[in-house]
Amino acid sequence: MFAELIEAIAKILFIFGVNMGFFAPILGWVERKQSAVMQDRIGANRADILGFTLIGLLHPLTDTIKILTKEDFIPAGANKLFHTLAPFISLTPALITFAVIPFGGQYEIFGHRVNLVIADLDVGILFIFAFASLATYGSVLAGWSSNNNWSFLGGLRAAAQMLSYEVAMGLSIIGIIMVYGSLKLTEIGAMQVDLFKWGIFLQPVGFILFLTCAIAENKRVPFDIPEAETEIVAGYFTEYSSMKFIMFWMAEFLEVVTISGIVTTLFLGAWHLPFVSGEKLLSLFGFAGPNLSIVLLMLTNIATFFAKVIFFIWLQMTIRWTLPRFRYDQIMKLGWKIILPLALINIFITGLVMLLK
Amino acid sequence: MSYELNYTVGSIPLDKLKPKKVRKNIELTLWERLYIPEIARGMIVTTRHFIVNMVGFIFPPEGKKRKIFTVYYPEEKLTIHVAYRGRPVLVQREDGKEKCIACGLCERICPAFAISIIGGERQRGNDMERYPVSYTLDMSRCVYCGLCEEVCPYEAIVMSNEYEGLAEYDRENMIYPKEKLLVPVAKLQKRIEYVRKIYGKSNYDLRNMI
Amino acid sequence: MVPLNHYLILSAVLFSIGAVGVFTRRNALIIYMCIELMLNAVNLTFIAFSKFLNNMDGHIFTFMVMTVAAAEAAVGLAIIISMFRNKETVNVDEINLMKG
Amino acid sequence: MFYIIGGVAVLSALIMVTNKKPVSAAMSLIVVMFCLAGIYVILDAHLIAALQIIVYAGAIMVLFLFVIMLLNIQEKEGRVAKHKIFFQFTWILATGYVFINMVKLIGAGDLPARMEGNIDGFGTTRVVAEILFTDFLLPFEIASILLLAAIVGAVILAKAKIE
Repeated sequence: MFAELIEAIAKILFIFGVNMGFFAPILGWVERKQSAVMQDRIGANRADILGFTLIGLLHPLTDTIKILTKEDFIPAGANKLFHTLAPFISLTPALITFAVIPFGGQYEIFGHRVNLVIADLDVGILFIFAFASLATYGSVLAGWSSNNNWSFLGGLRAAAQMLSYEVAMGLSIIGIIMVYGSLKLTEIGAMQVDLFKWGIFLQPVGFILFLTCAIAENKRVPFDIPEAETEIVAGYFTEYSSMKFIMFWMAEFLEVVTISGIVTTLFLGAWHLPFVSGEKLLSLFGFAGPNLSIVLLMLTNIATFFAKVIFFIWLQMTIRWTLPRFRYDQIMKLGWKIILPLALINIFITGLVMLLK
Repeated sequence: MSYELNYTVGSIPLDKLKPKKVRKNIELTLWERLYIPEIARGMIVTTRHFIVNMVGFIFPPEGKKRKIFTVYYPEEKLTIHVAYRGRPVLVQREDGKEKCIACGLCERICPAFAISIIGGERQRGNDMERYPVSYTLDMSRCVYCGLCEEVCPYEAIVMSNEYEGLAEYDRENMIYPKEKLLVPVAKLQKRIEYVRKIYGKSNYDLRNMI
Repeated sequence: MVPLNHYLILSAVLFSIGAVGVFTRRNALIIYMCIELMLNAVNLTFIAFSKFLNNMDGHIFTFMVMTVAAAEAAVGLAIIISMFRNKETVNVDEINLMKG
Repeated sequence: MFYIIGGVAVLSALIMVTNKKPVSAAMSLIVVMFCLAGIYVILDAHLIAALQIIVYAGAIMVLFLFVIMLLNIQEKEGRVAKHKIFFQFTWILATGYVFINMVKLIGAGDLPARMEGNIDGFGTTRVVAEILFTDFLLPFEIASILLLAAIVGAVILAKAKIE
């Protein structure tokens, strides 16, 4: 009991620390720096401590200090309760969804069974969808309560877009659920031992559709019409400043990480290395004794998982800095007329193949 | 006197340039309408830049400068072309007096009402000449349009190439008196010649005729 | 362990609140919301009975009720939108004609 | 735990019914949905709890909010006519009567005692799906047809333009 409690707290602290302490601040830097490198620029590199700029790594720090010391402003005529609540509603789902994503397998260490996921729910994927759908309220309420036309338009667009893409996202994932026959993310991850059992090979169409829908759910370019800064200032968070602004900002980046985690778990073999099975690694680490070798295996798996996550973060950043924004009608058309039928066809073909096997 | 600008695009002069064929009313091919391959193509381009620059960051090629366009502003500065419209300045004659005759044309033309002149007369040799007793330029209003320069019959006010130190914390500091505006004519020679060319002013520079 | 009647009473309370809302409010949207609340109260009863009778049928019923609720919301909101287009109001007292 | 969640649910429901602003009402309804999902979790119905949040909180209520915002209903409900107040009062009394009877029924009826032991994996997706696709296949298909009809109906209704 005591060991389990410690294990649970350790896992929560680990995920929370990785997300809030590493990914959330570093992604701001990554976005600026990667876009700079992609566009033959240099990027932010001026903030320094005693002359050390650390290739711009201090910029997230200075940004945070600057934003936190700004005035927290609530516009006149705004609904104060919802205006304050909206950023929290945005941030919470982004933090919570990582609870069901496994970042490693199950290991026996010192006679204690360690399952590297915070909550091993039976309805894992549905849990993610449930909380992803709640993120909509954050942006919709933010837009509505700000008493600003731009915000309001952004909120409306966010509602329409996220509602549409939720449907498509749900359907695009059904294929992979059918193939693995489980909603449990740990089981799905455990099944992708072999390279050719990875979801991306079994469901290539589902992969592309899911990634598209997930980016659309996250409201990032090319699906960023709710916050299109060339059209409606900053969309639903136009009227936000200080801590609340940074919360929207963090929610977006954490969702990038979460999407990468989900995609890794579902389609890219979760914590498994390609071509190298767990047993092989275990025998490779045999020199360290029975318990330590399992710890080493665990660390390898965690590293593998996060390497894949980082790859997907890079991919999403590349997409974000490559593609231009879609128009509103194009987004709706893409969601309802292309992705939805494609997902249905994907389900149909998956079912057919499974039936004929 | 006419002046011909010889524009070039790259190394090709303008009149030799052939118009590029522009696709209007694009009908996408099936391959393009699939969209995914085109996205992949675009991403390959950006990824190639990413990788090339990444390698360039880690192992900077010697001798050859990296293909990065960023200018480290305070340390590096771009050379300003003579056509650049910076801070408007009054031309100072060799004898230290201003060239301006306080005709008030610039005050009249200024769209932002930034200029205000009080004129007066003073002795020059045997003649009397008009001069501005005070010439104030409100830099918080100036829009750098260059109309004062265009309208000035005596080439007394020109746009310099200064663009630094124009921001202030106090509006009082942004009202420039005559003393702050005067710049020796030697420094502005290039710009004056350029102004003569583009506005054809050399035809009626009365001062030179006299 | 919470006995079954407490679940049922909670369900009854929610159902009654929903019913009062349907009868007293005049904003069509809020009336729809109250109907959703009543459906939810019924769902709670189903699930509670399902748990205490150890029978999964209640889950299926809830599933069906959710389907119906979704369908109802889609059609109902479409009706409200077209109503608002025609009469510029969503007050049910002012919509007293069967056509137009 | 149940009593806390139940209390919050009842409170939010009351707020919803009494609130003037549609958006606040919708938000309190979402809180009710959440509380009900929590109660479902207490009752081991994990799948239904997830569906509750996805369908109700995630889809239906977003639709409501969208419509509220789209129509931008600012007008307050005007004063009720005199005779209508009487009607409303009657309705509340009637509902209260029904409610009291319900409570009486719940108190008087011999409710089943809690069955000992659970069926294997009560409330899990697998069990629900097995029953849904064997015993209840026909209702399931009918429900799908209902949904299709609703989609078509909604599109036609919302698309109709004013002449």
